[in-house]
Amino acid sequence: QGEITEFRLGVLGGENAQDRMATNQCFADKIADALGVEVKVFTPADYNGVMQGLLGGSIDAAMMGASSYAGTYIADPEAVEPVLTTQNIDGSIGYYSIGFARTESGIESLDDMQGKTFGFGDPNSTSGYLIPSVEISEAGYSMEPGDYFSDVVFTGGHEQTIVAVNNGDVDAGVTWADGLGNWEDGYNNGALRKAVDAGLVDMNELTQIWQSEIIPNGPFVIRQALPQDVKDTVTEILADMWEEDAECAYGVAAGEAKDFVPVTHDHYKSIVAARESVINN
Amino acid sequence: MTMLSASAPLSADDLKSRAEGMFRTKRLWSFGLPALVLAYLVYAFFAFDVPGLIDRARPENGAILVRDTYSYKTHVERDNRTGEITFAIEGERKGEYPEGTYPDWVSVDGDVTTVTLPKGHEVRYYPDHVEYDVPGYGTISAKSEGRGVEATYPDGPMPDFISAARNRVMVTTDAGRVTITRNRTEVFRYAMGWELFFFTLDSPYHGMAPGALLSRATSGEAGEIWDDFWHNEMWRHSDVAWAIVETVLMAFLGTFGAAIVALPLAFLAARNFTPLVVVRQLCRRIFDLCRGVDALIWTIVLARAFGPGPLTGSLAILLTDTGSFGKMFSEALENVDEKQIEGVRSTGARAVQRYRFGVIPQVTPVLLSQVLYFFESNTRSATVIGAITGGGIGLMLTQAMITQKDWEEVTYYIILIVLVVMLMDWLSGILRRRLISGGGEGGH
Amino acid sequence: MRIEKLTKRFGANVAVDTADFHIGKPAMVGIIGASGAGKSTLLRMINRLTESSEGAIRFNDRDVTHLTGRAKREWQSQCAMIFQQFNLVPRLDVVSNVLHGTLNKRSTMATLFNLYPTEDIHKAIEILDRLGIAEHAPKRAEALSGGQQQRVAIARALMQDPQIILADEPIASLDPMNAQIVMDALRRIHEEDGRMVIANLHTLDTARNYCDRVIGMRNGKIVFDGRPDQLTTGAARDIYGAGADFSEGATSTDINALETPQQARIRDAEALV
Amino acid sequence: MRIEKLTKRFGANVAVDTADFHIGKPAMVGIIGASGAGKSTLLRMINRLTESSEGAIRFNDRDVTHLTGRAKREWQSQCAMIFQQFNLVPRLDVVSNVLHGTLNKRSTMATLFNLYPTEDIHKAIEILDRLGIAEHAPKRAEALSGGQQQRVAIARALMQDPQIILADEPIASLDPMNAQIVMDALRRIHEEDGRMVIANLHTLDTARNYCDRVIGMRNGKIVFDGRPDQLTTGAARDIYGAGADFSEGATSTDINALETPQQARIRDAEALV
Amino acid sequence: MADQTAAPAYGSATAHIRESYIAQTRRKRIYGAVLLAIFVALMAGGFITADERNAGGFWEGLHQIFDFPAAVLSEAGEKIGRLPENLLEYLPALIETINIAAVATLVGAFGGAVLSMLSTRGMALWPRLIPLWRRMMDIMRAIPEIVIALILIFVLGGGPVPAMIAIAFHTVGALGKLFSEVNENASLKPVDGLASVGATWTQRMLLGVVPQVAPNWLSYALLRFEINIRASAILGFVGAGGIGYELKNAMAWGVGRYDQAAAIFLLLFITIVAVDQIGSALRDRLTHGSRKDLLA
Ligand SMILES: Nc1ncnc2c1ncn2[C@@H]1O[C@H](COP(=O)(O)OP(=O)(O)OP(=O)(O)O)[C@@H](O)[C@H]1O
Ligand SMILES: Nc1ncnc2c1ncn2[C@@H]1O[C@H](COP(=O)(O)OP(=O)(O)OP(=O)(O)O)[C@@H](O)[C@H]1O
Ligand SMILES: [Mg+2]
Ligand SMILES: [Mg+2]
Repeated sequence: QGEITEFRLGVLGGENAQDRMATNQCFADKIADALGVEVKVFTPADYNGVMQGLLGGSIDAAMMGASSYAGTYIADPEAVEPVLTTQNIDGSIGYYSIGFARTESGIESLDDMQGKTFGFGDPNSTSGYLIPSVEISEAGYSMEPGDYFSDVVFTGGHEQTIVAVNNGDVDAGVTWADGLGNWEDGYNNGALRKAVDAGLVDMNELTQIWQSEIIPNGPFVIRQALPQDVKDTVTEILADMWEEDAECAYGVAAGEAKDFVPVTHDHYKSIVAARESVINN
Repeated sequence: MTMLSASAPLSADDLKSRAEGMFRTKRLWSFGLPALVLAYLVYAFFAFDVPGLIDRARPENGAILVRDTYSYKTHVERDNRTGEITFAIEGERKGEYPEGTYPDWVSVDGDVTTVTLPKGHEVRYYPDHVEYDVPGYGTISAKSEGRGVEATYPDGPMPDFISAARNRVMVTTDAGRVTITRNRTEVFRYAMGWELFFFTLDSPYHGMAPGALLSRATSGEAGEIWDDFWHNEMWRHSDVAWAIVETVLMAFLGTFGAAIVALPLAFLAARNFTPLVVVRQLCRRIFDLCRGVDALIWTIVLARAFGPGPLTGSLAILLTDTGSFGKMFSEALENVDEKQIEGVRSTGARAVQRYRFGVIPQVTPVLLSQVLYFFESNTRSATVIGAITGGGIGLMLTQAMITQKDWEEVTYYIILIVLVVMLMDWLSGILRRRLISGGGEGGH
Repeated sequence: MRIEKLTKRFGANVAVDTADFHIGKPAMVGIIGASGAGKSTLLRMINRLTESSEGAIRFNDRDVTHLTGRAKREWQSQCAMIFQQFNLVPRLDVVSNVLHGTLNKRSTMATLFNLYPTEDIHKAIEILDRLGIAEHAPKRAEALSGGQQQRVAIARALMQDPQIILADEPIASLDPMNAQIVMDALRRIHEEDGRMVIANLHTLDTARNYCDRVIGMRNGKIVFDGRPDQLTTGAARDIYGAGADFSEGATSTDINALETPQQARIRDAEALV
Repeated sequence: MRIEKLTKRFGANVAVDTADFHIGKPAMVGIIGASGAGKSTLLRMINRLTESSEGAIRFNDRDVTHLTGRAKREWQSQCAMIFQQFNLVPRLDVVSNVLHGTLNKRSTMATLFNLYPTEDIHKAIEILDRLGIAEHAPKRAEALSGGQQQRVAIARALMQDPQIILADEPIASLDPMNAQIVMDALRRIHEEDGRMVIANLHTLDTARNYCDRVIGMRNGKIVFDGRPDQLTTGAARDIYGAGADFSEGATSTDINALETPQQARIRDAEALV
Repeated sequence: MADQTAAPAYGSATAHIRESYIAQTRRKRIYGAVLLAIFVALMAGGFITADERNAGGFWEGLHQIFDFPAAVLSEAGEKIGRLPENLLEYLPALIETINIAAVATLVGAFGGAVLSMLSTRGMALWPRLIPLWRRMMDIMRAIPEIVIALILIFVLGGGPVPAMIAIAFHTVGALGKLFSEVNENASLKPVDGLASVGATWTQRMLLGVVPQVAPNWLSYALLRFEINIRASAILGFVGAGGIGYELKNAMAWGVGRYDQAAAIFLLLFITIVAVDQIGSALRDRLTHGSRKDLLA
C-alpha cells in the first residue's frame, strides 16, 4: 500500500450525466481537500460500467445499488468493501420495489398478469430486477418467459420501464420508490415521482399491483486495495456530510435523506444470496 | 433496296413467338423480384409485430417531445401542507426563482396568488382551495384534504381534458396544466424558446437585451458575462463543449492511430510484399478478427482494463479500424504499379528505400482519402461508443433521452452533433482534395 | 406545321433566331447548316425537349409551344425524335427499346412491369422486320452496330406511329454503307406511310438526294429555304459561311464517292500539303 | 564485360538461350530482335532484376551473377537501367526522381527523410541541364511529356555515375522527335563520359545510326553480332524471321524520314491500295 | 539540337534554377515538418488528454487488457456443454438483428435511389430542388442512428421497428450520396431518348437509368447491408431489440452469465465475418461482371 496520485469517484443514478457530475462535484472537492490529490468524477452509462471500473481498479469509490454490489462481490470478493448507506428521513435504510400497471388494463394484482408481458429495468438493478424476480417467483409466478407471463423483458432502466408501462409496451413493470407519501404523487421519492415531476405520467392512469419486502439501500463502496487512511478519510467525509453540508448531501444521496450510516458486507448477504440463486436458475 | 428480302432466315412469325417468350420471362422477373421483396417485407411486417406497434404507439409522447424542443414550462408548485409556493423553470432546482421573486404573469395579493395563463385561463391559489377559470367551460374549484381531493365542476358532462380521481385531479388544456393532489398543487405554464439558455435566473445578465449586454461587455464586463454564460448551470455550455471535443478526440485518435498501426501490418498482408503465406494469412485473420468483433464489443472488453472515458472509446475505434484499414490498405498495396518500384530497385536501392520511394508516393492519396473518409464517419460512431463507454456528447445525449424530460437539451445536442459531423465531412473533403491533388507527398 | 418566329436564347447566345417556316403537306425536309448553326436546338424545341424562348410552333392549327404535362407528352409521342447518338437504352434488348415508343399510350405501371400487349410486341417485330433487323430482336441494343442501332431508333420512332419524324443528324455517327441504309429507310417511311420527316443533315449531297425541300441555317437564322436543285454551290457557301476554298467532297458521305477509300485518303493527304 | 552461356528459362519457355558475348571496351551496343526474342530478359539479368537460370555475367573479371545483398545493390548502382515506360515515380518532382540514383550511396535514414546533400542536388540539376530539361526540375514527373520523362530517367541513370547504362527500348514509347533527342543524349553520354551503353532497340535504322556494334536475337538466341554496316536487309530478315515482304519503312522512326509528314501519309495511303 | 549546343553554358544558366529548387525543397521540407509536427502534437496531445480524462490510465490498464476476455472465456469453458443450447437460444435474436438490417437496407436503398435521381443533374424532376435534396441527404447522414432510435422508442415503444427506421433513415442519406455519384457517370442519352417519346419521369428513370446503374447500386447496397448489421447490433444495445439487447443483458449481469455472453459474441462474430466475406465476394463479381458485360 502506497501513495495515491488521484482519486476517482464513480456516480450512477437516474439523472443526466452532467447533472450527476455537478451534484457530486462538492463531494469530489471535499475529498480533494482532504487527500490533497486530484479527484475525478466519472459517470458510466450503466451499473455495469461502475462494476467494471471497480473490478478493473479504474474507479476507487462509488455509490452503488445493492445488487450491483453483490455482482461485484461475486466476481471478486476482494475488490471492494461497503462502508456507508443512506438512512431515510424516517430512519429506515431501505426502499421498495413497486410493481405497477395501467389502470385501464384492469390489472390489479399479479394474478391478473397471466399471459401478459412483464418488464424489468436494468439487469443489475436491485429493485428493477433482482428482488422482484426472486420474490415474485417465490410467490409462485414463474419468471421464465412463456411460463406464467407471456414474456419478460428488460427495458434498460427505471425510466424506460415507466415509459414502457405507460405506453403499453409491457403490461406491468417494476421500479423503485421509498414507500413514503402517497401513490398519486408517485410517493415522496423514487423513479415514479421523478416521472410525475417531469410531467411524463399521470398517476391516475397507473395502479400499484405489487410491493416487495424492504430492500436495503445501496452501499457506498470503496476499493479495498486503497491505503487504509484514504479509505478512512473518504468514509468520514461522507458520514459527516448531512451534518456539515446538507445541500451537498442532498446531491450525493440524490434526494432527501437523514444521514449516511455505516454498513458492512453482512447487510447485503441476502442480496448476494438472491443474486447467486438467480445465477443458478 | 434489299431490306425486306435481306431479313433473316427465320420467319417473322417465329420471331414474334420468340419475342413473346422472351417477354414472358421478363415479366416473370419483373414481377418475381418485387414479389420476393414484398413477401419478405410482409414477413418482416409481422415478425416485427407492426400492427401491435401501431396499436401501442403514443403520438402524445411525440407531441410532448416536439413541444419540449421549442418551448419550456414553468412550474408553480404549492405545498398544500405548508402553503409555500415555489416557482421553477422546468421544475428544476437550478431553475428556481430566488426567494420572493416570481414571473410577471403571477400576482400575489395577500393570501391569494393568481397565475395568469394564456387565452384567458386563470388559476387562483386560495389558502384552502384552488380555482381554475377555463373560458367557455367555467370555473373548477378543488380543495385537498387528508382524505382526498374534493373538486366541484361546472354543470354538465365531464369534459375529457379533466382526469379526476379521488386523490388526484388533473386538468390539461392547451393553455397549461393544473394538477391537484393531497400534498401539492401544481401549474405548468408553457412558453416559447429555450429559457435560461444564455443566463440562469441568478445571473445579473438574465433577461438583458443584446444591446445592453454588448455595452456592458465593452465596458469591461465581458469576462463576467462570458463566465456566466459558459458556466450556465442549466445548459452547461462548457461541459457540452468538452463533450464534443472528447467525441471528436475519440474519432481522431482512433482513426489515425489505426492508420499508423495498420500501415506496416498491411505490407505484411499484401501478396506482393510478403511472399510468406503463413505471415500473410496470419495478418489477414488478425484483421478479420479486429473488424469482426466490432467497436461495440471492443468497448466492453476494454472497459474492464481502462474504465469509462474517452481513451477506452478511442482504443475501441482503433482496434476495429485497424481491421478495416489493414484490409483496405493491403488491397491498395496489391494494386501498386510495379514499374515504379522496379525503377527504384534498378538503382540498387535497399528494401526500405524501395517502399519509401516506389510504394508510398503511389498509395498515399488512396490511403489518405480512405482515412479521412473514416474519420468523418467515426465522428458519428464515436457518439454511440461514447454512450456505451461513458464519454463525450453521446453519453450526455443518451442520458438526456433516457430521463425523457430534457428534450430541449436533446435537441441542442443533436443540432451540435449534426453540425460537427457536417463540419468534419466538409473538412475532410477539403483535406482530401488538397492533399491528393497538390501538396507533394503528404506528411505522414 | 407552322413555325412562327421561334427563338431560343442560351444566356446571351442566340441559338435559334426568329425561325419562320411552314410545311404544308407531309414532306421530307432537310435542314443543313454548319456546326452550331442551331439545327439541333430547332428540332429539340419542336419535340419540346428544349423550351423555346419566344415564338410558336403550330401543328394543324394547334399551338403546341406551351403544352405541359400529359398534353406535352401526347405531342411528343406524335412527333418522334431520332438522335445522332441513337439514345437507346444500351443494356436493354432491342424489342424493349422499340416498345418504348408506346410508353406514352400505356399506363406507367404496366410498362414498368413489362406488361406490353402482345399485339404491340408483334407490331414491334414487324417494324424491325421492315427495317431488316428482326433477327436481332432479342439482343441487347449495345451489342448492335451503329447502323443497326440507328434502325432500332427508327423502329422506336415508328412504334410511336407519329405524324412527324424529327431526325437530328441521323447518319453522322455512321459509316457510308449504314448511312445509306438509314436514309433509305427514312425516305421509304416518308413515301410509304406519308409521314412528315424533318432531318438535320450535315452533308449537302444527302440533302439533295433524299429531300423534297431543304432549309439552310446559319448562326441561328434561316438563310435558305427551297428545293434541293436550288441548292447551288454558291448557296451552300452562304449557308456555311465558307470561302472560295469550300469543297463539298471533304464532307461527302455519298457512298458512290467512297468506292475507293484509298483515293479519298490520298486526296485528304494532298489537301494537307 | 563478358556474358557466358547466359540462359533464362520461364518454366518450359526459354527466354534467353545460352547467350554468349564479350564487350571489351566501353562501346555503344544495340540489341535488336522481334518481340519476345529475349532482349528485355537479357538486360534485366545483367542488372540482376531477374535471376539467371544458367551461365555467368562477368565484369572486369568479377562474377556478378550470384551477388546478393549489399554487393548486388552495389553492382546495380554501377549498371544503371533505363526502361521503356521510364519507371519514374510520377508524383515526385523531377529532381527527387533523379536523386533516386544516389539511393545506394547514401544512408537509408537520411534518404527516407529526403535529406540529400546539397552537392547531390546541384549535380542533379547540372545533369538535367546537360539533358536540356533543367527548367522542369521542380515539376512533378507526371507533368512532363514522354520524351522529357525519358530524359529524367537518363538523368537518374547518370546520377548513379554508372559504368554501364542498360536501356530497354528507351524510345519505344516516344514520338520520332523525342526519340531522336533521347538517342542523341545516350550517344553523347557514351562519347563524352566513355560509359558503356547497351540499348535494346526495335528499329534497325536507330541501331545503324547510333551503335558501334549490333547484336541480333531471335527466340532467345544470339543470331547476329557485328558492326552496324554488316546489318544488311538479309541479316535483318534472319533476325526478325520475316518473309520477303519485310520492309523497314513501316517501323522506321528516323526523323529524317518524317520531314514531310504529308508525304508519309501519302505513301501509307498508297501502300494500302 | 538546342540543348546540346547550350551545354557548355550551364554553369550560370542553372544557378538560378538551382537556387529556386533548393529554396522550394526547403519550403517543402519546412511545410512537411510543420505538418508532421502539428500532427504528432495533435496525436500526442490528444492521447494525453484522453488518458487524463479516462478513469483508468493507458499504461496501468494495459496489463489487464486480457482480464475480461479471460473471465468470459473461463466461465464459457466451464459451461462448454451448454454452448449449443445457448447458441440455439439466441438464434432468434440474431435473426431479428439481420431482419432489421435487411429491411432497413431495402427501405434505405429504395429511398436513396429516389433521392439520388432527384438530386442528379440532368435527371432531376425539379432541377431547382437539387440543393435541397442534397442538403437533406447530408443531414440524414449526419444524424446518428442512436438518436432517432431513442426518440422512436419513446414514441413507439421498444422493439425492432424503431431500430429499423433509424437505420433506414441513415441509409437513405448514405446510399443516396453514393448512388448519385454512380448516376453522374450514367449516360443521359437514353433518358433524352425516352423523353422524346413522351415518357413520364418514372418511366425515364426506371427504363433509362436503372438498367445502367443497377450493378453498381447493388454493390453499394450490399456493402451497406454489412454496415447495417453492425449498426443494428449496436442499437440493440440501447434497447432496440435483437442480439445487441441480449448481449447487453448477459454482459451487464457479469459473472454467472458469461457463458451466454460468449455464445452471443460467437454468433455475432460469425455473422459479421460471414456477411463481410460473402458480401465482398459478391461485390467483386458484380463490379467486375458488369465491366465485362460492357466490354462484351
Ligand atoms: N444546353 C445548352 N446550353 C447553352 N448553349 C447551348 C446549349 N445547347 C446548344 N447551345 C448553343 O446553341 C448553339 C446552337 O447549338 P445546336 O446544337 O443547336 O447547333 P447544331 O446546328 O445542332 O450544331 P451541330 O452540327 O454541332 O450539332 C450553339 O452555339 C451551342 O453552343
Ligand atoms: N516474368 C516472366 N514470366 C514468364 N515468362 C516471361 C517473363 N518475362 C518474359 N517472359 C517470356 O520470355 C520471352 C522473352 O521475353 P522478353 O520480354 O525478354 O522479350 P523482348 O525481346 O524484350 O520482347 P519485347 O520486344 O516485346 O519487349 C517471352 O516469350 C516472354 O513471354
Ligand atoms: Mg446538333
Ligand atoms: Mg522487352
